[in-house]
Amino acid sequence: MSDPLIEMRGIVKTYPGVRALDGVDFTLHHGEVHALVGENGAGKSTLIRILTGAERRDAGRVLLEGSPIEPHTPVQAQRLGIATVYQEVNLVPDLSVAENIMLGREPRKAWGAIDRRAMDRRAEQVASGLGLHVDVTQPLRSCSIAVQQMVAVARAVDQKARALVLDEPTSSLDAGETEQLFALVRRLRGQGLGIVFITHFLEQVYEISDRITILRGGRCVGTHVADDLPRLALVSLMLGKAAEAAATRERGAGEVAPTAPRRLEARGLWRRGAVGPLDLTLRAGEVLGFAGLLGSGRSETVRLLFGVDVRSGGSLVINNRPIARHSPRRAIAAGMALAPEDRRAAGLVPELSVRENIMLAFQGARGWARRLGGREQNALAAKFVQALSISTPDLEKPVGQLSGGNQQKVILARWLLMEPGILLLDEPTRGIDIGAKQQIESLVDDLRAKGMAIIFISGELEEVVRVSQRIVVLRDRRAVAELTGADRHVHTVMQHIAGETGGKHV
Amino acid sequence: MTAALRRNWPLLGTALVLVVLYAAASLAFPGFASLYQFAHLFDDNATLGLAAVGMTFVILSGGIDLSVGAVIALASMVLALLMKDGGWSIWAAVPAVLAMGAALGACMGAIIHVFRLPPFLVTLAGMFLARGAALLLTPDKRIEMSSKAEIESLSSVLIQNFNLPAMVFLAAVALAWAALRFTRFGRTVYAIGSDESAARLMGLPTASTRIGIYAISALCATAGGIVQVIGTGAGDASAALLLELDAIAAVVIGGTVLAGGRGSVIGTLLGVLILAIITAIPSYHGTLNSWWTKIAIGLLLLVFVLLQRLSQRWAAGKT
Amino acid sequence: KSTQSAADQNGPGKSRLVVGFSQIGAESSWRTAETNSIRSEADSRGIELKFSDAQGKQENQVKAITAFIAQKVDAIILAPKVETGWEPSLKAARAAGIPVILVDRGVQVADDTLYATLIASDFVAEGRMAAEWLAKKLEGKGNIVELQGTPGSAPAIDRKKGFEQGIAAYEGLKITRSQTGEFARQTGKEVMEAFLKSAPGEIDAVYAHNDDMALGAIQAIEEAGLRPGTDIIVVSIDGVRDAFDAMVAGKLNCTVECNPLLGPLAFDAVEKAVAGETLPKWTVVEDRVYDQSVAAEVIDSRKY
Amino acid sequence: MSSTLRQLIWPLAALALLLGFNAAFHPSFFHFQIHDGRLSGSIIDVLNQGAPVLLLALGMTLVIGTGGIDLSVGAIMAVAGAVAAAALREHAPVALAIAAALGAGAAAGVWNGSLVTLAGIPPIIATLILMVAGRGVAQLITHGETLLIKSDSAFNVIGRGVILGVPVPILIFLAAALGLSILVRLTALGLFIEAIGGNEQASRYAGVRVGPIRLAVYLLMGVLAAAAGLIDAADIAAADANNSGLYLELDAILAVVIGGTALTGGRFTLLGSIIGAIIIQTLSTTILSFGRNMPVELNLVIKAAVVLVVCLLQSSELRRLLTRTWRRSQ
Ligand SMILES: Nc1ncnc2c1ncn2[C@@H]1O[C@H](COP(=O)(O)OP(=O)(O)OP(=O)(O)O)[C@@H](O)[C@H]1O
Ligand SMILES: Nc1ncnc2c1ncn2[C@@H]1O[C@H](COP(=O)(O)OP(=O)(O)OP(=O)(O)O)[C@@H](O)[C@H]1O
Ligand SMILES: [Mg+2]
Ligand SMILES: [Mg+2]
Repeated sequence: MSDPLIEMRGIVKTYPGVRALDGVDFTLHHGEVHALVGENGAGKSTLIRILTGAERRDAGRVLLEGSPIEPHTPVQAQRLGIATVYQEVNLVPDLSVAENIMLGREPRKAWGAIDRRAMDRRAEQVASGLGLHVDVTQPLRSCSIAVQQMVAVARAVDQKARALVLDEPTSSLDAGETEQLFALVRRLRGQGLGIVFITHFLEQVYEISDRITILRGGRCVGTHVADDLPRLALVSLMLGKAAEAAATRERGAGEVAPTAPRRLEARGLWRRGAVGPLDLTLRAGEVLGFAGLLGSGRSETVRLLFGVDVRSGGSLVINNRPIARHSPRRAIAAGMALAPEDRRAAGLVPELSVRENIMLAFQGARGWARRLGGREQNALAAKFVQALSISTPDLEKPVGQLSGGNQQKVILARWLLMEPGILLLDEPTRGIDIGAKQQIESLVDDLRAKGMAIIFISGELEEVVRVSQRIVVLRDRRAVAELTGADRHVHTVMQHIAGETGGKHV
Repeated sequence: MTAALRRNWPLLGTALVLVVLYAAASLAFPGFASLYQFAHLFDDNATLGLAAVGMTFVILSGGIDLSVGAVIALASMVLALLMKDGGWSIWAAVPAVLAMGAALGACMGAIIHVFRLPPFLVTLAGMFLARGAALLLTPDKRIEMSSKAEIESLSSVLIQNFNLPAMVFLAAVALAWAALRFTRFGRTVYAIGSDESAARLMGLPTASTRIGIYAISALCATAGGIVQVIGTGAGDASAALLLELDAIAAVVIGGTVLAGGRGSVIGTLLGVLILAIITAIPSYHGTLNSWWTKIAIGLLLLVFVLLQRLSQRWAAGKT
Repeated sequence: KSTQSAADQNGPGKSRLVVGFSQIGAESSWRTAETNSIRSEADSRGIELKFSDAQGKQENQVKAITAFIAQKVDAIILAPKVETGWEPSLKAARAAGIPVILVDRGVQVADDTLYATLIASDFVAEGRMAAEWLAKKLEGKGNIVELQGTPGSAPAIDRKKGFEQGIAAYEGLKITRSQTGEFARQTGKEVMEAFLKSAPGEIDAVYAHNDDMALGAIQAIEEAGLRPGTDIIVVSIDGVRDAFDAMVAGKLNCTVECNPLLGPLAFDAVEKAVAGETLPKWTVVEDRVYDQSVAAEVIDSRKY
Repeated sequence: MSSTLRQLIWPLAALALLLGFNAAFHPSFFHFQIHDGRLSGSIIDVLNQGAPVLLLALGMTLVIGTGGIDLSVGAIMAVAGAVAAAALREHAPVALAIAAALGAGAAAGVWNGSLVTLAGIPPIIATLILMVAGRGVAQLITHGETLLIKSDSAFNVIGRGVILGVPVPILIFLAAALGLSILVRLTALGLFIEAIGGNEQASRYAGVRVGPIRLAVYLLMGVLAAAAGLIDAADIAAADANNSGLYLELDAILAVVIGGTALTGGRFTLLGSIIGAIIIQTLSTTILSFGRNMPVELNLVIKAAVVLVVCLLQSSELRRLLTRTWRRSQ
């Protein structure tokens, strides 16, 4: 057998206070899709960053087709044939789509000037080859995240790569787009590329990958052929314990009594160019799920409810109090909380500590003059760090240095501390490992049982169905259906999302 | 077509304001619309214009360069010193001074890049250094050389009221435009300003580009200093005090976003002309005390920035 | 006459003279007095004055001259910030047939027909007068510290030169320290503080290139526990109102007047130049020495 | 606490180096004497003359903490001095003159803050407007002249007075520093400033009053700048609209950065900025006290070197590079 495409041996990487990788081995063959899975903070992204030269290893060897390589920068890795799409989209939003695909490899005229027309043409070809039909001259920032993600793949693919690394490429793609991407991945595999694929969606792992490597706590706990590894076994490898609960969770409890107090009521709520008009009622002790395709307006709806965006019309009543001029502060004062979808941009203050991030909203509501004492802060923060099992060495660690899942939990802690009557959760489980996901789901259940009213958004239909009593389906920025009781089936929801329900729209 | 229009809206807005300002001044003040005054908008502001062209690169990359005024002064002193005391010919002295300026800028760029220090600080240090060096060069802080025949012959070049400084300025604008639009270097400048870590991960040469950006800025400032010597026949260590702020204002008025990534050197040209008109108006008005001039410039800057904000919001609302 | 049409445009019906005045700035009370003198003189003669303040920058003065030429004014009064760099502007003015009258400082040009006349004090003479007064006061012996004006400016260079010429005759007089106080009160004070610290008890007199710096130095002396005017003699140049106040209070010993009231002289020159007369290249403004003995008498007659 | 100390170690080292230099070459630098019941000596001078920059640096720390910057503080100083002198000339009581000046500073701060928060103009441009126009306003008030304050006016105590042997400017600075430290750390203001500087959008989502806090910070800055302007005017018993506070904004910003607060906002340290300002003032005093052997312009060059060195020492990148070469050489 010929040399494997990539071989990593005994990779070690320590950050101040954390051993992110501890002697990890990883092998990628030609023409395989190799999934890399593990809980949040297991070290997946770190391993990838070392492979692609974005980070230096402390120890270990990396071999490319048998010969040792030492890429110091992503460029060097790229020259060696290792192309990467990073976890957070890494493109240049102000330049055009075409430039983002071609930057660094632009076709040039005889005297060195960039041939912009040829560049646009070439980019157009590459994009449409991947089934991406966009105006390549528009600035990337005017494209949706999904399109941006596809552009990133297009860029990587167009570089004569031998190995392609995809770090959570699907976390913001909808089913159709994911399928498109997978078709592309299969095609590339057929051409002999080795593909490393990182995701938290187990379905996708099984759908696309040939082999699976599992990381846990910075160590490699096994590499298996996908077909030989039952899901349950995979999950228990990831978690390090038998995790039957993950597979066997029951669908959420039944309907809420119509007599339960109304926590939130929206009538004809809309925002120009964004969502609505929308009628919505949310009662104490229920979880209302939002289902819909990417861009269907779920996030915009909760942003409108929380007062981040200004509404163009309609009325909103929170806890029986009509809200005229809305803002996040008013929403919070009325007992509402929002864990936003984009936690890096809208959730965390990365350089502040875990404690400070947890206390921020609480202190914000108290005002600047009434600072909570240091001891109380520590006690409260510690309580929630424990309750949500946030893994951090201490309360003073800058939150930016935690892994994605733990960051999400810090935001949840911030809001749970406020004991809100209404909790808006926008993709709280995105990019989060199975264990944490399960914790969050059962947390939602507990909170509901205690009488909280919750709106829950997730890209994963099964999850929405699992946790919600009622599901509102959004399509093209409007609510098109409301499903309760036995209608809450993945299949029914999908039919509504697809608009195949015989035209009876709500 | 409309998409292209919308994308270029900030630039069009600036152009519109410029036209309105020019028309209003021409109507209000006799003589303002003359070709003579028009040409001198470029002539008299060539040094500022050159500095602003260099500043455009820096701001597009998300940085800032506070050293340009001091570099102008240093360049003018060194040029005068080389020619007067060193007896160099202008054809030897100019390239030498340009090389010195570019090297100084490159050093700042390298420090900014390698040590990840904020440009504001590094160039502030550069400003102190260059200004200090210029002042220390001679006890008189000024080197007169108007009698030099070479300088005189250059300062009397005139084409249609446009003199050499104006031509150098316009040539720099044209070069910068082409460089930003049609070279990899130029596109990398935008990429760095838009998202530096992305640019790095995309394999773009961020180090050499960043160094190049600051070298270009200092190079333009140096050219500004040379042009100043040609225009005034002297090296002046206290020339161009705080000129960097005018240059930044011109770039921002020209629609280039301070955060980087968006803007153009054409906008900068328009911005320089707007500032030029604003500073010319008091001489036409003729009764403003200096304090009123300062207040008026401040207010005009305010009005301008507010208009620009409004137009940005309007454009954002449209998309 | 070529300027006739422009004058018609500017003044409806009658042909008022239009004169552009490019002033350096308003950095000292001396300069403000000069500005006011020129403005009020223009008013009283019915001349329309286009006033432009360059805020201390030669670039702005060049722009102002451009604007004056484009407006086709009848004459330009220029108080040049520095001596060089005026050739292109002056040539353009001459090409447009506009005479230029320089006030308070000269320019260096190869061709002195580029300007009509210079109306200014003799800075070298001022420095010399200050030196002579001080030599007499100190009886030819003592350590002097000097607060220089803005480096490179004509008054700073000439007042230093004149003073050095003046004390050269006295072997006992020495300038022990000399540093720039930028013509500013605060800087003058700071530099004087440093002088007092570094050479305590060794300073007999202060020579300041302008009154503002002298007033700063006086405060520094007082804060060091000494009596200005008695323990340390203070001499300066300009003769602004504040200086006379300080002399009456006994804190300043002497100031050499540098007359800023150039308005009448300037507009006499303007009118002659517009009429086509030739003028002397330098109209010297007469300056006087004032000391404590006369300060109280003349203080009420001071206009600035 | 130890992390604060680690943050301050390099600025402190730079200050120690500077003082060491003085000790070696200029021993009288450390002499103290009591003169007419007034403590004097170079160290006292540093603090006394540095009081305006120290006050500016305090405010600038907060402004930079929110991710902003204020270029207009020098101009605000000039306005405040002019207002006070003009009021005194109209025979206003001293207290009223001071209040008017501080009020003018507050108004200037609100102006800046409004441009930043309400109009959304980037701080560097928003404050550039007042930097240009403010000096004009000051000149408008003084009519371009240097407005004298009667040398026996009680007002001048602010600049020259002595209480218990300590010059009043130093006392004003100490009071401001103490007051501000309390305000920032014993209330939640510090947390909010750091949150806004760290991530404005997230702060807004968390219900922090971003606008009012920004505004308050610029207002505080304005008042502190006015106080600095009052000291400056009282020091020379005159309001000099042209020169008061000229270029001091740059010194203040430098002080903050040398002290270890990042220009990008977020984490800030008042103590660091104080050390930074003292470093800057010590530099000028050192050079001035060397007299004619050292041209004043050298100050600029040395300042440049200090800025670079301190920033480099604080740069984690340099430390990374150094450890790597060190490890390689092993
Ligand atoms: N720059 C850094 N500084 C300090 N610690 C870091 C840094 N980057 C990562 N870590 C730590 O290294 C560990 C591994 O992080 P990594 O990002 O590789 O996890 P991951 O498996 O990709 O998780 P996720 O699924 O949440 O993305 C985590 O404990 C994280 O806190
Ligand atoms: N694929 C897409 N094509 C075009 N526009 C899109 C796309 N995806 C998102 N958008 C735009 O982004 C806006 C925000 O969508 P929003 O985030 O509310 O949707 P969502 O249902 O919450 O999706 P997500 O799953 O990403 O959170 C939409 O109004 C839409 O204009
Ligand atoms: Mg990751
Ligand atoms: Mg969403």
